[in-house]
Amino acid sequence: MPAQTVAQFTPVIYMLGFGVLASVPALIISRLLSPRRRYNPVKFLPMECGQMPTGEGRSHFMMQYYAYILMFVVFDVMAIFLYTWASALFLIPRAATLPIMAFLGIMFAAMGYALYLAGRKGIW
Amino acid sequence: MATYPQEYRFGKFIASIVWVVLWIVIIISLIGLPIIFVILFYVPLPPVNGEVLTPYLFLSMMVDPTRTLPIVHFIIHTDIFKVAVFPGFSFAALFAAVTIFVERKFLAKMQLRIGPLYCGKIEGILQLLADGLKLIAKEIIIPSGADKPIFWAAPIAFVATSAAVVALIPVAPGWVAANVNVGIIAVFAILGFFPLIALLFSWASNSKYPFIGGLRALHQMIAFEIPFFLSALSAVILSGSLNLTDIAKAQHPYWYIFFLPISAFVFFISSLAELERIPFDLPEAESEIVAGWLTETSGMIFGLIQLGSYVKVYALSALFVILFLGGWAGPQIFPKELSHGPTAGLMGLLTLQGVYNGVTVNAIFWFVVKTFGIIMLMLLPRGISPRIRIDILLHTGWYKLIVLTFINMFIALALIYGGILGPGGLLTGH
Amino acid sequence: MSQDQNNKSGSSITPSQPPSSTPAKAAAPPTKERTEAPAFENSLVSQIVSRFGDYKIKVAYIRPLRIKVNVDPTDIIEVATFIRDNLGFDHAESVTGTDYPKDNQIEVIYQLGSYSKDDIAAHILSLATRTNRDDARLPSLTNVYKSGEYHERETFEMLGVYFEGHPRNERFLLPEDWADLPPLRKEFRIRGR
Amino acid sequence: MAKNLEHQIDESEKLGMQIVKESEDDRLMTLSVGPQHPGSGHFRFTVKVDGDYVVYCDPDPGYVHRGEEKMCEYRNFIQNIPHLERPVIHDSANITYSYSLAVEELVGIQVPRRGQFIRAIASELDRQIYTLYWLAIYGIFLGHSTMFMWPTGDRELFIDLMDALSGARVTHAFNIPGGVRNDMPSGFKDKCLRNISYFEKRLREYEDIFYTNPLFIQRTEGVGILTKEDAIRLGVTGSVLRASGVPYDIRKAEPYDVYNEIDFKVQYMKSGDSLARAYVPLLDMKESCHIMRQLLDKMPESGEVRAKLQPNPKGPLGEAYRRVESGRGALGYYIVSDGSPKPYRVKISVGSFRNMIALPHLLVGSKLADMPSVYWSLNYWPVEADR
Repeated sequence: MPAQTVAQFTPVIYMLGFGVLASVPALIISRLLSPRRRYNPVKFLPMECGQMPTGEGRSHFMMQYYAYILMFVVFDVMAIFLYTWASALFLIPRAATLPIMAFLGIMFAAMGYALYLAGRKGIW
Repeated sequence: MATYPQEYRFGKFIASIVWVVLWIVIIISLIGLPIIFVILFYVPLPPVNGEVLTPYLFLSMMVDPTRTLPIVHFIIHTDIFKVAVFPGFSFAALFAAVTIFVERKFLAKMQLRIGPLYCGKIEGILQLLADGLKLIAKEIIIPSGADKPIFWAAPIAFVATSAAVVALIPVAPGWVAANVNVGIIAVFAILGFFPLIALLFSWASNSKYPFIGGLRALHQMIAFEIPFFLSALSAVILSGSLNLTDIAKAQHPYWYIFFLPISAFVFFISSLAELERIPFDLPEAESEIVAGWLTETSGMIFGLIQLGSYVKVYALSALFVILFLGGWAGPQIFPKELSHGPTAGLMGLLTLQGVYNGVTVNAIFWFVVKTFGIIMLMLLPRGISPRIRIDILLHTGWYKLIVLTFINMFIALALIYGGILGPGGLLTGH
Repeated sequence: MSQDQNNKSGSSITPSQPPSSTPAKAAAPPTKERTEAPAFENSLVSQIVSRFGDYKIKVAYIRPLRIKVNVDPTDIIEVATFIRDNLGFDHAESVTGTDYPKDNQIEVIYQLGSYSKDDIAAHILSLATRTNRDDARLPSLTNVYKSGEYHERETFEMLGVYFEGHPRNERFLLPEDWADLPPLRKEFRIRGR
Repeated sequence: MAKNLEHQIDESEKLGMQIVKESEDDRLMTLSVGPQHPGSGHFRFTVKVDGDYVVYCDPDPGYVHRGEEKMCEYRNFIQNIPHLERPVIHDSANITYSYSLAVEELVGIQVPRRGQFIRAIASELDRQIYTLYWLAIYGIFLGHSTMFMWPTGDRELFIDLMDALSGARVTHAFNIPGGVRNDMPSGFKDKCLRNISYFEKRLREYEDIFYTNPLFIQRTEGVGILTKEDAIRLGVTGSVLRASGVPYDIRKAEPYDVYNEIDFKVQYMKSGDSLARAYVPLLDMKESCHIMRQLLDKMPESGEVRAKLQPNPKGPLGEAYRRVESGRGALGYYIVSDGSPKPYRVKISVGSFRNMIALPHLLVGSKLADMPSVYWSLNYWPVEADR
């Protein structure tokens, strides 16, 4: 069974490989065809709208919406759990839906609180 | 220095064609055929149609082209063909190219413009080729301080990842590169790579605007990942399977869009956000952060990322068709067989005897038509909508779309437990 | 709007009085007719004059809709505050400098207008002051007329008038490496002219 | 607490580690918007962002400064016209209109009545051309590409009219001291009326596709609110002022030429946000169509269009300050004459330069994504501000 599952995924790996095979020549041909004029170092500066770049390109940057990212970490797992339940829905008894509803209720309460926190300003 | 064209004569033109044909015949007969013979003698080939492919059989194929059809039949059922050509990469890339061209013309018509006109004489049909040539001939500039390996690898990874999504999409019964039992989860797993690539690329380019754009891409995809997941969940509940082919087959009499319109709407909106198309193109918002995470791309790096994103457009609209529009289902408009009785020679080749399958062709036709319709719908917001703002976007994703998906999930559950759908339901097909 | 606008409809108005000391080479041709200074404008000016007295306020001209008064740099903040608070001229339309090398002076004019009062919406009160050309310094009116901030900064750059109390007496429109005279001074010549 | 932290830092440095002290400034990222930015034009402003919020903004104009004021001192009154229209080539009738008024006041000439009407028509046409261009760019700044294409295309209606009137599509140097350069061609009135009624239909379509779009309203409503008090204090002008609830229009406040015979309303809104600043130009365009109809209607059928002017007029000793309402607000010329054929000093007081002061005021505290919608709603034309 595990070997069969792996075999199912081999075309995906082939496809990844084929994507690489199709795109690498494009870059190589482009490298061969295109001019290479490297005498002007200003050309290789990072974009700063025509100005000399100031400050770091990679810096500590705080978007105010990290709360959503933390929520995502929790709810992604929940979503996967719901998938396993949904795919087995016809096989399990109907009474088994109730715990799922209870689980969803707990998650909704947690999510409501998290959204309330995320909506508040000044904590990030 | 001006050069004057030589005097044009039709006879010279004909003569040049004759010369070219002559040279081709000579080269094939003196070089091509011996090489094929050598290959056929020394390389063992799989038996086709009960016969081993030998030079004699090959020669007989030249006399009777119908004899090549078993070979064609063999080839198109190999994994390599499926990956490289038909449901796989080339098909998706062709779809992407058509999408780009149609988008330009369609948008132009919407904006009372003409669009590409000159390149290729007929409505600028070769414009894409010209653009591709231009991109290939452009210098790739890597900003100083950039992380070079990642900078080179990111566009390749982008194309490869979107191709990997395509591998999971069934186009017709049996026509899928990878028929995976957990297909829909695999699709979402692969789609999860895209924010990673965007973030890596923006971090690697050592510039401020890509950095902000990458962060925005991350936030956007995260905000819409959950609605995206959960809207597909309703289709899984109704069909009871994670396999995409099974989900498509399960909607035999009635498409799921009739039961799950809210889910379909949420899925459509989320896939627009996933694709970074207007109105959700804020990772590339050009009036705020120059070009977002694509600011430092140049030449073919930009071209590959565009190719990847249009392949993604195809993949996600195909997914929409499979989940909600019944996949390839549609009235049979192609004849079951093109010819009756055995035909040989050129006629047999034209009717693709033994290869032609009316049902499959019909399925592919309807699939292409539906997918194209969804692609057109995806192009439409670009002409009628301004860009959304990030806080409104996050608010929409988390507060509205998730609630909507749950509403439709409960509707789906009610349909199952009310005995309308599901095994033995009122509306279940056979 | 009041009837003051009606006596002005694009008709030509000859200046009643030349600016106090324009560096004229030859005497200007005498004005043909003298229009009477209108009553409303006169009342505005008399308010200022009665508050500060003749020795502080020198009225340059009073025309329909246009008033120009000259003050000393030391009094300008006081006068401007009075004009803003009591007369209702609430914003500066522009701040202009004119260079008079003959007098060795630079004149800075604040063109003041009003949005909030309807009866003086059409009027422009020009508040002019003069400073020495060699060491051009003036008190800034930024605190009275915030709207003049960028105009003052431009005047600093173009004429070299240092505004004391202005938050940024800095380069504004000219190139970053500008190392020449302030370009609107008369001794700055355009190349080729 | 702080001592403890310093102690920890010392200890860790002994061990060879580094602790990066985060100050308030480290959080900020300085972004340069312009001059090579799809959302700036020939203009630059530096913003510092703390996450998604702008905490500092510093405008830096001057990338297209051409010294128009200095150039004026080297040319005589008539020679100045063609180069003075360069700052706003779309709105060149208005920018020369104000100059003509000031020169007429100095030189002392009366414009014939038909000339007054024709140059008012020209200025209204150019106002439409400018405002459509502005609207097009506002559309693309918000990511609405159709709204970029439609007004750009519809500008042609008025550009064609201007072409028929003056012989040039843009930069026509049509309004000159003493009147207009040439008379109106025959059939102009019918064509103008036809184009205006078509354009009014199009304006309703703009409202349908752009102004009533929920995403557009979400992005602009309540964004960058300029209160009435602030608008007056900062001395902004034009549509920005009228969007803040001050019904001030030079055409009404100080009517020049024939505007006191025209019946029109000053369009204004009270909310003072980006939505109002985007709406007021649309209302202005509608009102401008109304004005143009009246101008065409009331115009005398024949007559002189230009007053006789000396070939090289000398200004008398004196000064003049005249202003008109341009597409971007009050546009004033302050001209000092010393009796020679050349002006002694010309100062152009333009709406864009006056509106620029509101940019830092509005941008600080708003989101980075609001930057284009606030910036371009200020009706700021970088070339005009630089002069």
